[in-house]
Amino acid sequence: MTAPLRDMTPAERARSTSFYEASARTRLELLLDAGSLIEFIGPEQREVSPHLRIFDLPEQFDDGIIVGHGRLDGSPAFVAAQEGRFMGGAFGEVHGAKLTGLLRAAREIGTIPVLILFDTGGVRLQEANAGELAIAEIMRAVMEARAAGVKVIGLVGGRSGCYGGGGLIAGCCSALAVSEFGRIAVSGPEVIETNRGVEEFDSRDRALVWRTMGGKHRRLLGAADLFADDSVQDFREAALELIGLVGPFGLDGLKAEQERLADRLRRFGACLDAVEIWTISGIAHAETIPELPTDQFIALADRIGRTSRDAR
Amino acid sequence: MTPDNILTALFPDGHQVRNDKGVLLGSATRRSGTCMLVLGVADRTAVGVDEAIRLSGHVLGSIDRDDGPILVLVDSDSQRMSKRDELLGLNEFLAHLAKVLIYADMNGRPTIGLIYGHSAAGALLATGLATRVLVGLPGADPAVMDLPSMAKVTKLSMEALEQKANSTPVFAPGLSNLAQMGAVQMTWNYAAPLADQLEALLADMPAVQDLRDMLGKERGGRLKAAEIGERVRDLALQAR
Amino acid sequence: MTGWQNNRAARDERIAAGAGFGHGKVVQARDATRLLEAVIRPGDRVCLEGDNQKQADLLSRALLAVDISRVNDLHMVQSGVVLSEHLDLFDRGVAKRLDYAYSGPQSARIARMLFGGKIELGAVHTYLELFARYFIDLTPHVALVAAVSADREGNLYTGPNTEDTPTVVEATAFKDGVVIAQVNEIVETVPRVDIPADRVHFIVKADQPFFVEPLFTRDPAAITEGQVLTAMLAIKGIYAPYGVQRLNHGIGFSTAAIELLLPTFGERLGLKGRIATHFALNPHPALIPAIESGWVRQIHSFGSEVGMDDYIRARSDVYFTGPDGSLRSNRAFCQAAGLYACDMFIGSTLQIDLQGNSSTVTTSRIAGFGGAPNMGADARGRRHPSVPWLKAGAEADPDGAALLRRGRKLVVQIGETFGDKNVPLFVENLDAMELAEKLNLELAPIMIYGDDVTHIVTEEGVANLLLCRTAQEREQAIRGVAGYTEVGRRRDHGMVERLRERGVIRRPEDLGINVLDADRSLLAARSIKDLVRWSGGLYAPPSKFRNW
Amino acid sequence: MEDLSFRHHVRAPAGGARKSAIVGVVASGNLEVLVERVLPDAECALEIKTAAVGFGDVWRAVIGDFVERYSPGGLRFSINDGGARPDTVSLRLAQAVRLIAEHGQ
Repeated sequence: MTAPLRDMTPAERARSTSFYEASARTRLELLLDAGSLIEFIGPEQREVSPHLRIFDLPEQFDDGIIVGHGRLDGSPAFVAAQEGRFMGGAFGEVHGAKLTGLLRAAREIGTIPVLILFDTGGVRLQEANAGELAIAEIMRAVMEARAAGVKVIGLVGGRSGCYGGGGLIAGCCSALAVSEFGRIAVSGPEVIETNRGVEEFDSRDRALVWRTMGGKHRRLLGAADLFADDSVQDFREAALELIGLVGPFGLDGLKAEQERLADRLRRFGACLDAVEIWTISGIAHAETIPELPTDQFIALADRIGRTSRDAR
Repeated sequence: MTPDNILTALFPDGHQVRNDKGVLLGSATRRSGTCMLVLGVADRTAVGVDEAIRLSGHVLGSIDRDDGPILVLVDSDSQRMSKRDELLGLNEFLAHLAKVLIYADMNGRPTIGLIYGHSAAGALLATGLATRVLVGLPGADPAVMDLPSMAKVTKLSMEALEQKANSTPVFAPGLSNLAQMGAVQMTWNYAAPLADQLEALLADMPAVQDLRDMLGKERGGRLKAAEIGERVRDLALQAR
Repeated sequence: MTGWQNNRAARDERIAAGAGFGHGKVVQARDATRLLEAVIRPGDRVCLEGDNQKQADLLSRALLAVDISRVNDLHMVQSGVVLSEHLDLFDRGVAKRLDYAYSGPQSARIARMLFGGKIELGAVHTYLELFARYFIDLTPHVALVAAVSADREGNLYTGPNTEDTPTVVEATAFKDGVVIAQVNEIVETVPRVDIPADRVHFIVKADQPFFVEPLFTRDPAAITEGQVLTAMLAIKGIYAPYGVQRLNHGIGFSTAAIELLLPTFGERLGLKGRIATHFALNPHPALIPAIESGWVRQIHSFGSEVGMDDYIRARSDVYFTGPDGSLRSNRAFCQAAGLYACDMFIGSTLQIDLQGNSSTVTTSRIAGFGGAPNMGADARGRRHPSVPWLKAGAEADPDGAALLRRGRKLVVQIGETFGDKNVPLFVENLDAMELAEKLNLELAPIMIYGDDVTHIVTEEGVANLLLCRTAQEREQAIRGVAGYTEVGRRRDHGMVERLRERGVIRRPEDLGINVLDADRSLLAARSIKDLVRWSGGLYAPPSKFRNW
Repeated sequence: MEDLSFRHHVRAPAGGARKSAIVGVVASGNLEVLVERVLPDAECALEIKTAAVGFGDVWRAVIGDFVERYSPGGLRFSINDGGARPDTVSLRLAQAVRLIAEHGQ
């Protein structure tokens, strides 16, 4: 489960480093070819949020996101990684603009894929309007980049999950890889509980949270294309695989997505719990899914075969 | 304002827009006699999976026809905050709606959002903020996050928050704040016919390019976004 | 009235009064309150089983609902005051006087009620001390206990969380008291007999299983680098040199870190088999990797832990299990084991003063003692030798005659110099002193007395108090590991350096530990999921600890 | 928030040739340390922005010990602190010195 980190090759380190636990910097350092990351507007530039001071809150020099350029198996890639521990990885003005700028450049170039390592609770409250708008701009920039032929790959497995507008951006990506710990949703568990009551959703029932929003459910639904084990190396391999798999974006993909989602509503719209959905999907003993080891789960998900490839 | 009033004022020559449980779907005839696709959310309805799929379906269904520009009317709640919606993947449904609108806009079907009531969070992202031009009507009250909820999370008093809101448009609800940020490009008024204002906009649509960060800078609401975005873009273009 | 069997007659009368409410011994849950009204007399000593973990919650609610003209002014003698109902009894006037040991979740409210005079306090005890008094001067008239199942005769199966039940029933049933048990189910045959039927007078079937709180689960994901460092210092600076094999661990994150470092850091130091082989300990999930790696030979437990049942069942070489295969815990025996058969206690606390006294009491919270004072005390009645015990004794009294020199139990306080919200661990004066003055107590609630403490470990190093020869040295040794707290910053630098030269204080570098190596990657498991994997899927953590 | 700044004369320059390094993250009980090799060899400076107000004396003590122990000559440390404990601060500072001494840009 663990080993000392000294005297290891980068791949061994990446294999033994939990994606969930690692910092955004460590994730990028180990995800990309060793030493290949070039960061844009790094922390030494001190481009901090101009808004946190109003609330007497501490700033972070990179505003909670690292954007840059690196190499994956020798090929160029643009990367963005959110730091889920700084303000829950939330989108603020500077944080969001860094990703927008990266996506705009990718669009102009057209051939270099973009990896987004999501780790976010959504909009940063203290700059809610700027954060919301940043997300809108990112969604637009993702779609413009994809239309220009860029593959935009989302990786979800951080501690803050991928919530709020982050969930919408993830929905705009060409493909997603998610780990068991990853969560993708719009409203967070506490938000649902606050609005609908604990009977509707008990946010402290973490098994419920994960089977409603967690990586396994998202993979089985076809919302995510690949299921990665929780190591940076697994995410690296997933990213490489997805870059190879993603096809061009166009109207056909959107029409297929409309059908894919409509079909999901028809089949599962009356289900009250994920276990029902999994059962209808033909999984025997669906209630054991959360306990299933990774390799068996991947085999099962591949057999069920639900994917959003060419339909997003 | 009711959606009926607004539709009548926008399209005096008639429209076929139906309001089915808060979801507006249809089309309308412009002053010029040409057609315009209309969709939207009315009556402060929450946008969940059921609403989103119908809205996106309406746009996709028209995409091979030339139904003209697309108008998205907005008076919604936030996204529907329920177990069922999240279980079914609300993020994909909302993203899909936004994608469809963005795709249409990029492919010869200019999109205009018109917010005349409320909206918030994920619902606003999937509707008004996914259009090329978002227009506000007087009385609209979009709120990314309402102040009472903010007070709870930030542990600040409402008074303290309201005071801070006076000095910055960056967090507090309201049309004028969103306008200052560059999210709402213009606000129409009821003094002139809405139909004329719509025609004027359509006659002079900005290019298919996201200029909201520039606008936010011009209006003094977002001083950083455009510059940061531009710097990253330049660095990235040099780095390859 | 003269006679020598009055109590037995009174007991028989109580049973007869209650007999009308059931079929045989079995009483419906809805009749529980009427049963209690019939059986309990005003002023009775009542043990309402509130253990560290298991709670007779249905009987608590039933007792709270009694007609107070019939049942009042009770004297509650129970180890745990844990449920809000336990204190509601005093608010309502059902109960008046209290002798107890532990009040974790109710610590703030119990403090308010003590200040407000709502509760007449007998004393706050340690578990073993309260159990002892059950047999001398606090024997219950009525015991309300909790079990997993019962048969119709009244044989009880207490399951993995046996905890206090045998002790409570022993004291009550054999001294003319009445025993009422709430059970989750009534079965034909119980899986094993934990309490024989002739000691049980009534059984109430609860509509919901009794409440058990997972108190001993520490999520490895929450262990900090500082805690890893402190744990490394403890292993290399104390476990290794003394060769501590028989021990008890506290429940904090620092000791969880130790448990998770055994198969990694400990293995590298070549300590496997030489330390940490026999435990008096609840089934801590954090110990799973060490067990699976072959470190641990035997564990006896006070209680169980939620989610550990299948794992324990499958590892009966390590745990104590019954003929049914499930854990048999017993708080009284395990406390005795911790006191007499262990060479070391290591645990954390909230405050340590300059004499080394420690306390978990703050002026607004009275958490009680639980078992720590018995674990963390030198057993003066101990007579068997062991290497660590003798070595500690020799360090304390190097000039004494070896054959007459008592050994010493290693009592180790471990913690970070600053706790939650930057509250310092080290203080000039314990809050417990202020509390004692306010409440007019004859004794301040000290968890572990300074003269029992042998070592203090913080991220700053290990202070060996056994080697201190004067009160002044002791104070400076404590200040010397108190870091940047006020207490630490006011140390005598010269004296602290001299203590370091003598090995009284050992810094990380003195132990050959590089602070920068204290990395979470050293932990054998870094998440609850890792623990599940280590257990081969046998550990089933409660939902609140999952992130899958 | 409170701003603190410290400047020390040191006996020797820090090791390594890297220009800058960053460790940690700004979160409750945590901090980030950005270290840059921008000062003369015999000097070091620390600029701190902390969410915990009123701990100047503790910072002074922590930094005094750190400078004495590591002699980080030539380095400027910029710290954003989310209210970390002194031991965490010491650890991050030491990590920063180690990282800037490693090979790399």
